Amino acid sequence: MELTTVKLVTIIAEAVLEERILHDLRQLGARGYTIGEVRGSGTRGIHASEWEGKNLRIETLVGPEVAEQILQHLANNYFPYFAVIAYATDVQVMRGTKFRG
Amino acid sequence: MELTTVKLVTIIAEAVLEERILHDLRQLGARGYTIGEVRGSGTRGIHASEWEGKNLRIETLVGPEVAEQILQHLANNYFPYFAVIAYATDVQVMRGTKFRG
Amino acid sequence: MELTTVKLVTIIAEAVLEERILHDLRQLGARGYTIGEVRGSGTRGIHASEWEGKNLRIETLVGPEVAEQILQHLANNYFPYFAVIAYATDVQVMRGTKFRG
Amino acid sequence: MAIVELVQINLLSPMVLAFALGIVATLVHSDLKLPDELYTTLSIYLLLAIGLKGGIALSQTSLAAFWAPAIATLALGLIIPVIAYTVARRLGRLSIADAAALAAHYGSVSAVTFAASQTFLDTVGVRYEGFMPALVAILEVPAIVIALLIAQMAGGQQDGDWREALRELVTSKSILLLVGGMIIGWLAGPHGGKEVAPLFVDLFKGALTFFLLELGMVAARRFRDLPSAGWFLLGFAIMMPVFNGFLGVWFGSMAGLSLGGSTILGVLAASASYIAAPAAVRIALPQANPGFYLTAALGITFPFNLALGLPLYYTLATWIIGS
Amino acid sequence: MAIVELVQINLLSPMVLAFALGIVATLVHSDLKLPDELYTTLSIYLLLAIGLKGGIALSQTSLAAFWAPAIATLALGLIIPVIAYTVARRLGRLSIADAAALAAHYGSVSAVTFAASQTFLDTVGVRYEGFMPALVAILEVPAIVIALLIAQMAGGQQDGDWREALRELVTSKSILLLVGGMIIGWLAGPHGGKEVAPLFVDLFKGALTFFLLELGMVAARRFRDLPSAGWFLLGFAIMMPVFNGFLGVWFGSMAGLSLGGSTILGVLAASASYIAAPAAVRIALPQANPGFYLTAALGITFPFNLALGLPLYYTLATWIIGS
Amino acid sequence: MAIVELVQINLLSPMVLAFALGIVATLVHSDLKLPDELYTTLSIYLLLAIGLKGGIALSQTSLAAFWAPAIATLALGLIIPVIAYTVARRLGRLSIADAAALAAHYGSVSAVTFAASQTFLDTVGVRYEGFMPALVAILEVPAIVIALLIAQMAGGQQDGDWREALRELVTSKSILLLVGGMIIGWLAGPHGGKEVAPLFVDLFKGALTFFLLELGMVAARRFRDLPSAGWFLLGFAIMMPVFNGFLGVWFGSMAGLSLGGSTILGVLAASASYIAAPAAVRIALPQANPGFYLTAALGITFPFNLALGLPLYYTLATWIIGS
Ligand SMILES: Nc1ncnc2c1ncn2[C@@H]1O[C@H](COP(=O)(O)O)[C@@H](O)[C@H]1O
Ligand SMILES: Nc1ncnc2c1ncn2[C@@H]1O[C@H](COP(=O)(O)O)[C@@H](O)[C@H]1O
Ligand SMILES: Nc1ncnc2c1ncn2[C@@H]1O[C@H](COP(=O)(O)O)[C@@H](O)[C@H]1O
Ligand code: NA
Ligand code: NA
Ligand code: NA
Repeated sequence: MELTTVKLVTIIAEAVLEERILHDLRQLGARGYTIGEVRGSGTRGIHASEWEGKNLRIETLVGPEVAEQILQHLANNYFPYFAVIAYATDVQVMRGTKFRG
Repeated sequence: MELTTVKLVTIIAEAVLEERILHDLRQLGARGYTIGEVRGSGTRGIHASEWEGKNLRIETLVGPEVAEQILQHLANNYFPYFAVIAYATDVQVMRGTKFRG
Repeated sequence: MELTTVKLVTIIAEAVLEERILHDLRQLGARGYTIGEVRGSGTRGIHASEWEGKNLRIETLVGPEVAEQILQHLANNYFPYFAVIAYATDVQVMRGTKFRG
Repeated sequence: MAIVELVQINLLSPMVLAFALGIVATLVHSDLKLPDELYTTLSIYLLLAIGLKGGIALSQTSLAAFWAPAIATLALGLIIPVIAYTVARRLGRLSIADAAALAAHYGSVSAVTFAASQTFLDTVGVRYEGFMPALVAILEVPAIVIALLIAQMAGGQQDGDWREALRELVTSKSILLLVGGMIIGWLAGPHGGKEVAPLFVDLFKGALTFFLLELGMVAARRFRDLPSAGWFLLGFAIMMPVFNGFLGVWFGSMAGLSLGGSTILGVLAASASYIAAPAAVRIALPQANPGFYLTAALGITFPFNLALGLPLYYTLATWIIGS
Repeated sequence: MAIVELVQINLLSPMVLAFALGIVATLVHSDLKLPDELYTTLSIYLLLAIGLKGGIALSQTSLAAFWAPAIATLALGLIIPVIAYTVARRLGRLSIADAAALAAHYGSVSAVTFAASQTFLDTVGVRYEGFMPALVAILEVPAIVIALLIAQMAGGQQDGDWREALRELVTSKSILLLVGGMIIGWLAGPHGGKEVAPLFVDLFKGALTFFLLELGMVAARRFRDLPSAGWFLLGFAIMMPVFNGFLGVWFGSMAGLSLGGSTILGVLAASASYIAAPAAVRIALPQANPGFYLTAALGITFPFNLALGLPLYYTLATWIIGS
Repeated sequence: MAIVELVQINLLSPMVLAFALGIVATLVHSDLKLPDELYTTLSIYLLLAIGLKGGIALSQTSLAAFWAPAIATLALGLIIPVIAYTVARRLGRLSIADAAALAAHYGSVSAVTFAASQTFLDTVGVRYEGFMPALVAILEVPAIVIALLIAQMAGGQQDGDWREALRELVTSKSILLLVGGMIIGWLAGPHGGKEVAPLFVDLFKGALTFFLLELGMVAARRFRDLPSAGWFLLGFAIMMPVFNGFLGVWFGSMAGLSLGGSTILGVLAASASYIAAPAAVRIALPQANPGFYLTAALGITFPFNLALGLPLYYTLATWIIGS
């Protein structure tokens, strides 16, 4: 088996958004996700999650086009009002088809 | 000190596999690891860990050959039956020798 | 909006260092950070955090120069005595200015 | 008792002192940090315990006396948000979203303030109706809905997802645990209740003390936003509860509630939600500034009610009803 | 008492009602979520408390009466998995791995079902031997080992790491806490026991209630797999416990256990493991489908035993032994 | 009572047995693992409960008898680290940093060992002054400061950030909860105390048992470092507590403490910190090897004090004071 390259998209978002973001990811074609609980701070002030103490770190492995769409979607629908950031990077996996589809 | 490039291998696996995977990583030449608790879902259905609510996110910094071997090993021994995914990416570190050996 | 590339610096450090490292990151020009709790082991023996069971995984998105400085700073001030590792990688983001400054 | 005396009794209760300790811990930058999981566990425990006790009480008390207070409570849930919104818009010149957000928080209710009021009355030795937790459940949701509708009509929130917000409201854990706990208590009755009393009754005040230690730290973290909040918010976060508290006591007395019951309804009206409301508002009114409504509800109103509000609303009740 | 009456008593206990509330929470997609750490803490607490109480009881009761029940229990642990495997293979036409996995789960035991049965008998007012927790420990492991051996011999699991699985079994936290707790209780005796009773005895039923709230949510999440599970699994997950329950009560009565003791041994035999077995099976029989054995043990058998099984096995015992 | 008898009583207490169970769990590589959040919660609970009980006691006892013991305790906090440092340097030939680190740990105090000593005396039926928790607070910080100063002067730690370390020391959660709890207990008094007693008093010993289960696992993990630690550390970790224990009992008796009070002061002096000290030392003396001081304090001294120290220091006290 040789390695293929897919995109790893990482999203840091306040916890209240979990369901909505996961729903959007499915819509945009992500086949799976991994969530970890984190905390942090950035340029924005406090956000509702803060006093509940949690942000979420959502990772999803997808093909390059889907990755692009996810970042676009987040920038349009979440960046304006929510404490959300996202970034993408290339990673090598076995069986890229599982994620690229 | 200047930067050298090593491989960061990330493994998402159900919690019951912790000991076995860490053992395998040592065997394959990894000098250390970092574990975070996560949850998630993918193409496979439920897995034993699910109702215990946890997956593990295991990261290890290694040289390129070792990285290749780890991915191969996981693909052969875990992918068939276990809820496990893994991916590798290049990262820059100081003192690559600590990880490359 | 098109994608720009910034550096993602990841630091694994024992929990007692949280305040000091975050302070240093601000000094060096980081605009934000994300922290997750992890555990792990490496070449060094035990460290104070171990029996408290926690390491921290600190991520910060910064410009390339700042990233370089952070890694240098950590190598000089923490590597000698503390259980700390750090690595940097390129990631694509929307609105790089938020992080690059 | 004179109000000074009541305030003193209240301030020297372990719960209020633990809240103060939490504030101190944050101000001196102590490394004290309660695990988030403990916070979640305690809030689940408190809501369930409140419901259980209420349900057991309901299983013994006739509901004849229940309808009037229920309607009075519902009325409060409809009126208060409208008043709060108008005040915030007219006097405070706040944006539609910020005003509606405040209306949602002050119209809804804080279960912990409710629990503290029960403990306060127990200490003072004043009895109250057993079905009060049912009123908490009744008061929690409507005000939030009203506030979101107002914002909706005022056209201030095309970005929010308010259907989603409503669905989450009625299935929110606070409602589920309160109502669920009441049903369990009502079905299990005093006998079944006795089996779980050591956990859900005997430990209640201790758990509340622990929880307030954490809330003190949370509230103190909001303090640093006070300067940026401005005078209006400060005034609003103190005057609004007092006004609502008076309204609650008054409605309660008219609905035939006892002295203790009217006091508690006053406390419910005066309290500002910080569990159900923030989550709902965050999703339905994202453009509302959390630094604004959280600071008001958690940073000012909650401490005020806990320290001075409880004795104050009780005194109001003694005036209106006469003890 | 008539069985209907017993069922009613059982269904109206806070524990069963909390389980139901957990199911509802999941079905209405509530945001209620107990922290995993609370779940872990409660399971550790329950196992340790069960062991402690058993150990203290052991320190007072003569062991003369213990051997016969111990052997009867061991026999159950050897027989049940063989029967379960055969049924699953012959009637269910399941793969070797899936059949062996079911055998491991139904041969082993659920400590929480055991705890619920004690509470049930306490409520009904039936006494039972103090050494029952020892039987839980005896019944937990053997069946899992047998099931893995069967799979091994049938050549169904060259991929699994069954030595590792065995090692982990005997050092598993449930065994360690049960046996460890018993030894502590046995050594500390009633006097030492009294010191920790407020935590490990008085709070037990409350903690169990809390735990069942979580288990209700877990079980309900398994419901969505029911359709795909098919009729055989549904039948198996209800008939197998009833059969095993009868077997347990029968063996118990023959071993000279009291009415209460025989009832509990019936419950132990009928219950399906969901702590020790899933972990062991996952490692030793990875190709067995967890959606299958978890759905059967957690989604069907556990609720069935909790709601109807307890009164049923008790009634069986009254028939066989006569109350 | 003969010391053998006391040791036996002590070893058979649920707390010590739970500690032993924790050790076993680690040695057999059990999958038992208490959530970190539970560990944190329990340590917060224990510190707060110790403070509360002390504060309530203080609110009733006259402080006249308090000053002498307070000064005696302070003296211990200044003398012990100097002795410990000298021993570690001269006899042990340790580096300045390692010697100072040990001095900080053995000069400071372990709140859990203190709690265990209270439980031990309760079991034996020996009474002690109510203000002992205040002495814990007094003894905790000074020794650490002294040790850091020694290292500073000896020029051993240009790398450390010792101002930061000091700031964190005085605001550390152990000090905050101990002192805060005492103030709360003192202000709320017996009446307010009664309200939270079910949580903070009745459950104390049970919670302590739970905590010691975890500490047993932690201590056992340190065992594997014992070989590399060498003979000096082993001797130091056992002889130093005995010497300090004697010193504590002696100072206590001179300060007019009762038999029980002197015993406890002995325990405080003998105990080695593993909450405040490690954190402070890690930051101020990074070049000190944690495998060294943690192994000594947690892996050797704590188990020694818990198992043998308590009865030993009590016996010393009976000799010096006479029961
Ligand atoms: N596309 C994906 N992106 C991120 N994480 C994934 C993805 N697919 C699977 N995972 C993670 O890997 C675990 C096992 O995946 P699976 O074997 O596909 O069920 C899931 O629980 C997720 O945590
Ligand atoms: N090769 C590695 N890969 C991933 N994480 C590592 C590695 N080496 C060390 N770490 C992490 O860094 C921490 C400190 O490492 P060390 O200073 O080598 O003990 C460990 O506890 C691990 O969490
Ligand atoms: N530069 C950054 N590096 C890493 N994480 C960040 C950065 N900026 C923001 N974040 C994360 O994104 C969340 C929201 O950021 P913000 O909207 O800027 O407040 C913060 O709570 C952080 O967890
Ligand atoms: Na209100
Ligand atoms: Na069984
Ligand atoms: Na000491």
